[in-house]
Amino acid sequence: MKKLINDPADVVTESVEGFGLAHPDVVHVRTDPLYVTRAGGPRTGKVGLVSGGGSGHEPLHAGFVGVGMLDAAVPGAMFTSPVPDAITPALQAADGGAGVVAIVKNYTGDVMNFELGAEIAEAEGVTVRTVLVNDDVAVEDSTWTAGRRGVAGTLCVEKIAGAAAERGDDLDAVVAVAEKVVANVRSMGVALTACTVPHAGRPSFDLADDEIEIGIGIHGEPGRHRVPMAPADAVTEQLLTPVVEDLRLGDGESVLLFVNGMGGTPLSELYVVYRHARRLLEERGVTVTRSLVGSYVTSLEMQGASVTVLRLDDELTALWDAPVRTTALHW
Amino acid sequence: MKKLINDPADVVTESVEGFGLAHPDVVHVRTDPLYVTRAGGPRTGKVGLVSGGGSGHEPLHAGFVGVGMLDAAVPGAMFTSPVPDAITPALQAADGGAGVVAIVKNYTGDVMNFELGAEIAEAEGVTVRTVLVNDDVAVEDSTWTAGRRGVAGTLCVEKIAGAAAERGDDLDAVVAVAEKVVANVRSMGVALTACTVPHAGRPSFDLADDEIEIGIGIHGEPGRHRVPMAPADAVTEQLLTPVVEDLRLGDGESVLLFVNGMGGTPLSELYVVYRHARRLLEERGVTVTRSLVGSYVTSLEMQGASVTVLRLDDELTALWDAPVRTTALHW
Amino acid sequence: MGQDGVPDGTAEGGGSSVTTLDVTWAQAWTRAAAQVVAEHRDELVELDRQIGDGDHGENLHRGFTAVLAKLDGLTEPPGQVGDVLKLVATTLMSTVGGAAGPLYGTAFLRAAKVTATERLDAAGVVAMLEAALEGIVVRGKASPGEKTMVDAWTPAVHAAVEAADGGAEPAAVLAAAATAAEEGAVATDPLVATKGRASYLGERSAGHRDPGAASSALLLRAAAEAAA
Amino acid sequence: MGQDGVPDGTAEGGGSSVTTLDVTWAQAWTRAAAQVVAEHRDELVELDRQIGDGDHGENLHRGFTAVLAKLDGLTEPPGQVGDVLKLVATTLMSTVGGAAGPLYGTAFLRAAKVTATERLDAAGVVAMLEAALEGIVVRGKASPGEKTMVDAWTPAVHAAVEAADGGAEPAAVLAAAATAAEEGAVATDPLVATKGRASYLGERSAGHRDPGAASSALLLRAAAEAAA
Ligand SMILES: Nc1ncnc2c1ncn2[C@@H]1O[C@H](COP(=O)(O)OP(=O)(O)O)[C@@H](O)[C@H]1O
Ligand SMILES: Nc1ncnc2c1ncn2[C@@H]1O[C@H](COP(=O)(O)OP(=O)(O)O)[C@@H](O)[C@H]1O
Ligand SMILES: [Mg+2]
Ligand SMILES: [Mg+2]
Ligand SMILES: [Mg+2]
Ligand SMILES: [Mg+2]
Repeated sequence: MKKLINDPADVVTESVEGFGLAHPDVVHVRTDPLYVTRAGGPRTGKVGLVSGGGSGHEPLHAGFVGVGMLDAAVPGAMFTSPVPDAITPALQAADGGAGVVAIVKNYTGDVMNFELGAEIAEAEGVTVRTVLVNDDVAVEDSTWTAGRRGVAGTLCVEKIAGAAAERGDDLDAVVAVAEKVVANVRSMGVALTACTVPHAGRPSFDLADDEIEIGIGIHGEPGRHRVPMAPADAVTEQLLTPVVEDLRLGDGESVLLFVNGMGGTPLSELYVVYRHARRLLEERGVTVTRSLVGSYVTSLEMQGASVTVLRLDDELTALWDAPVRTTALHW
Repeated sequence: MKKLINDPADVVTESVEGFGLAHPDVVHVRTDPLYVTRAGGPRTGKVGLVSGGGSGHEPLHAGFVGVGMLDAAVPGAMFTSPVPDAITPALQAADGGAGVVAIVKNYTGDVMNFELGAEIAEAEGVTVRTVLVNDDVAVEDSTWTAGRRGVAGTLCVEKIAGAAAERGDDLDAVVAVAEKVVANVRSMGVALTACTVPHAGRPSFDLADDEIEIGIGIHGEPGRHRVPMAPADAVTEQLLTPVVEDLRLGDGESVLLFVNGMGGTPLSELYVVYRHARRLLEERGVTVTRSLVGSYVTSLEMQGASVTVLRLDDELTALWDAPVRTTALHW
Repeated sequence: MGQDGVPDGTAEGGGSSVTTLDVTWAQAWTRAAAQVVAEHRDELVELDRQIGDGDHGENLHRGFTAVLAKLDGLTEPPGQVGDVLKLVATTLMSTVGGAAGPLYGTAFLRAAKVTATERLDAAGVVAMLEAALEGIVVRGKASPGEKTMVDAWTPAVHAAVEAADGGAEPAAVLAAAATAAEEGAVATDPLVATKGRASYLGERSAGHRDPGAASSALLLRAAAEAAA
Repeated sequence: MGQDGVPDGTAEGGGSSVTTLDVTWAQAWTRAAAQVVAEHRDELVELDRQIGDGDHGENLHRGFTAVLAKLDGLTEPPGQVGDVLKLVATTLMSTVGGAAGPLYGTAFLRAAKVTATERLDAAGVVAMLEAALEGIVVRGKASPGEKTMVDAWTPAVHAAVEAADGGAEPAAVLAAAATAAEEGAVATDPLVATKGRASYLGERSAGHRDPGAASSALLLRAAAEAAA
């Protein structure tokens, strides 16, 4: 394992400190407990937006703190949900008096820690509503699993709910639009290589040189099945098809197509995937009206990609287009 | 070698096609020969800005085409300078009648191909001026080398010259400001792992598990020396010190600090490097007034980073801050 | 070590000498737990790497390191067993994160509530274990057989009840619980996970031991050894 | 193959039969060059991987593949040797890229300029080689000893001049040039590069063969064999 880190125990704190130093105009970093807020603090009367989760997925979530997106982010240890002690003050810091929406990726640990953190914040007088993101179609949503995971679709929820909060929607409305995004966004990922968590010191799973893992999450968890390496177009089809089918996308619909890199994938490869995913959508009569390509929801240095499709209507499109000024998304 | 590509011979074209499909509002892609222009074409009376070079460094250069930066980019084959046949039409397409500046990274191949491409464009009536970028302090600038290479500092030249062109500077003035950036920007990189060029199918150099390569370029070339793996702070110091010394940075000066990922490095690690580089600068009395952290000038999936420092004055700061609307840099 | 050892003055029943566990035992347990977690950190990481995200050992190690620091920093010795367990609970809750943080945090918090006393007899130990399991179930909503730490705690509670009913002393109750937890952890091997991160693997989760069940067995064995 | 073979009707000098190379030879050379480049593609990539960026073999292979397609697509047979060389020049220039594209492009372009004729005698071959070297030097500004393709072409030209001066026929002139180029390529092994990408390696470039010198030797051997 070779990483540009010092002590594995310090990597998250040092990294977030560096992040704060680099972007004082956008974010403010608090340590002990560690969380990140929008520079300038909460806007009175605006619904606050908070997210968080294990570190190792950068720029998610701290990179999405800023005007038009999150008010605060809580980075946990590497791949480990943050603790209530950090979640509670972040929720409080995001409160402009109009309540706070916590956007939580659906993992047992995140759900439980946010539940506890919200409980305490509510006791302190903050109204907290939670929206669970569960866009990963690799996981069956059934009594046989902890439910589908939240992966790259989380970015779409944060962006669009952030725009709704920014334009002045009230708590119910922000929750409603966030849930609308959750209901209409699906993702599926593939790993070409595993990643190595600093404290573990070895890859999170073993993959032969001619194998890829379909249906991986973003925590270095193994996926649903292992298949032989194939050309990008074939892999893309394996990712896109279940997404489209789960969404029951039909002829004439409009979508956002988001091809996300897992951290160690060259941008050029993501555009190769995008090209074919777009063709496959067009062949089904689906129009791609918005696009995002890049490594936004990552799994350390893992090589691989995920394909996310969000069904768009006029409202979601307008909110997606609304200005955003964070370190990782900016328009 | 596992990559999200189809035939290695098609990866550049397919990737750039995908890029064009994803961002029709920002860029326009022409194939055969392959080059990328700003959507909407050249602005009459504005000095045109063109860059290009081998592919595999994405988002450089096509990701920097757009308002406030480049008018056209010419992607060569992987790590291979583009041919005059593509350079010439790109120069022509960027010409708004006020002449074109070609920003060329100082590699033998790029220099010669741009020389040939410019010659033909000039014969067709386009005034072309060339600015060579050679910010890599890993290479001695002497008669014993082909001269220093152009690496991540290229982004600074393109951004700032782009802003100067956008505000209406004439050809001489744009060349002058570009050369001012070149004179004041220096970089140094480290590789933790090598990258694999698709057609080669094996890593560009071999590096043991406990070794890193200091002074690497962005083409998978080996570096100047190989040292044992060390903590991030120690590695950062090995990158920053020669940069600062070559710039003869003194107490009280202001700089832009740019920590660049080589493609396969988690963003979190780049911020760890940034944090220490900033401290080291501050210890020398140098103030970091502008920052950029991310994987902008890459070497496929190589793990590693480079540190770039640009000495700033009011003019360069204002040009850096000027609006830019490209797919990879946007503010 | 840590066991009171003094026959309870008000011992009832058929002449058996009855011992109780006190706050010294609770501290000894905590220290022993921190030690086994440190010793088995890599093993727990490896189990979690197989069917999870490879952080379980690291998370618990971070948590128990913080617990030790808290314990060492106490200016006044804790008066009741529950005081120690509450310190463990809140510290784990605020330092472990992941799934295990809230689960163990809630377990110890519930256990602390029923141990607001200076001494635990066998029934007290049973009540403590039952409360802990209840906390895990309330928080995580898992049933037995879902390949989670519940599969270590459920048989542990069962065995503890049985031992106490049979007249065993606190130390023996804990020993029975630890043994049952160890067997329970081993028994998770063939299970297909339906809760927690391992559930994403579906059938592929079978053939691996649940890391939380494994760590639970370690914690219960530490409790028993601190009482022995 | 491709050699004219017909004694030149106007042969001068001491009764030796003089042969010339014609446009058939030029085409044969081109095809032979494309073939050796394809055969040695991986070897050239590997040499370039050692001290460069690992694309030299790939770039030349792409270029010569395009050259073959152009040659096959010709509707009229080329009339002069220079016509073939010019086709090679422009195609390489517009498809190879990197350093080698402009260098070989300019070499073949200059060579084409001095071979605007139907037949080349020994002096013509020498002039062609000299023009090629001149093109490489004009474009790349390297001197001998800098570990570049110049280190293959310089001794090649030298040997060609010597052979021609000694009365060798065109085929023998080319053979002498090819042998010298091969020796020149081998002789780059110990050199420290001061031009091109390998110069970034400084001392570490020693101990490796220059890929451009190696490919130059291959191209010259193909020329000789096409004439043999
Ligand atoms: N719903 C649940 N109920 C009980 N235990 C659970 C539940 N979900 C997960 N666990 C336990 O948590 C353990 C994983 O803990 P840990 O690795 O710290 O958390 P994470 O999965 O967030 O990385 C599992 O091995 C399992 O025993
Ligand atoms: N200035 C120069 N003059 C002559 N030959 C050169 C020069 N620079 C490089 N070369 C030749 O070019 C070869 C490399 O070609 P190639 O790999 O295609 O280009 P690049 O270095 O751009 O990847 C070197 O091996 C060397 O022989
Ligand atoms: Mg975890
Ligand atoms: Mg090259
Ligand atoms: Mg885990
Ligand atoms: Mg090369």
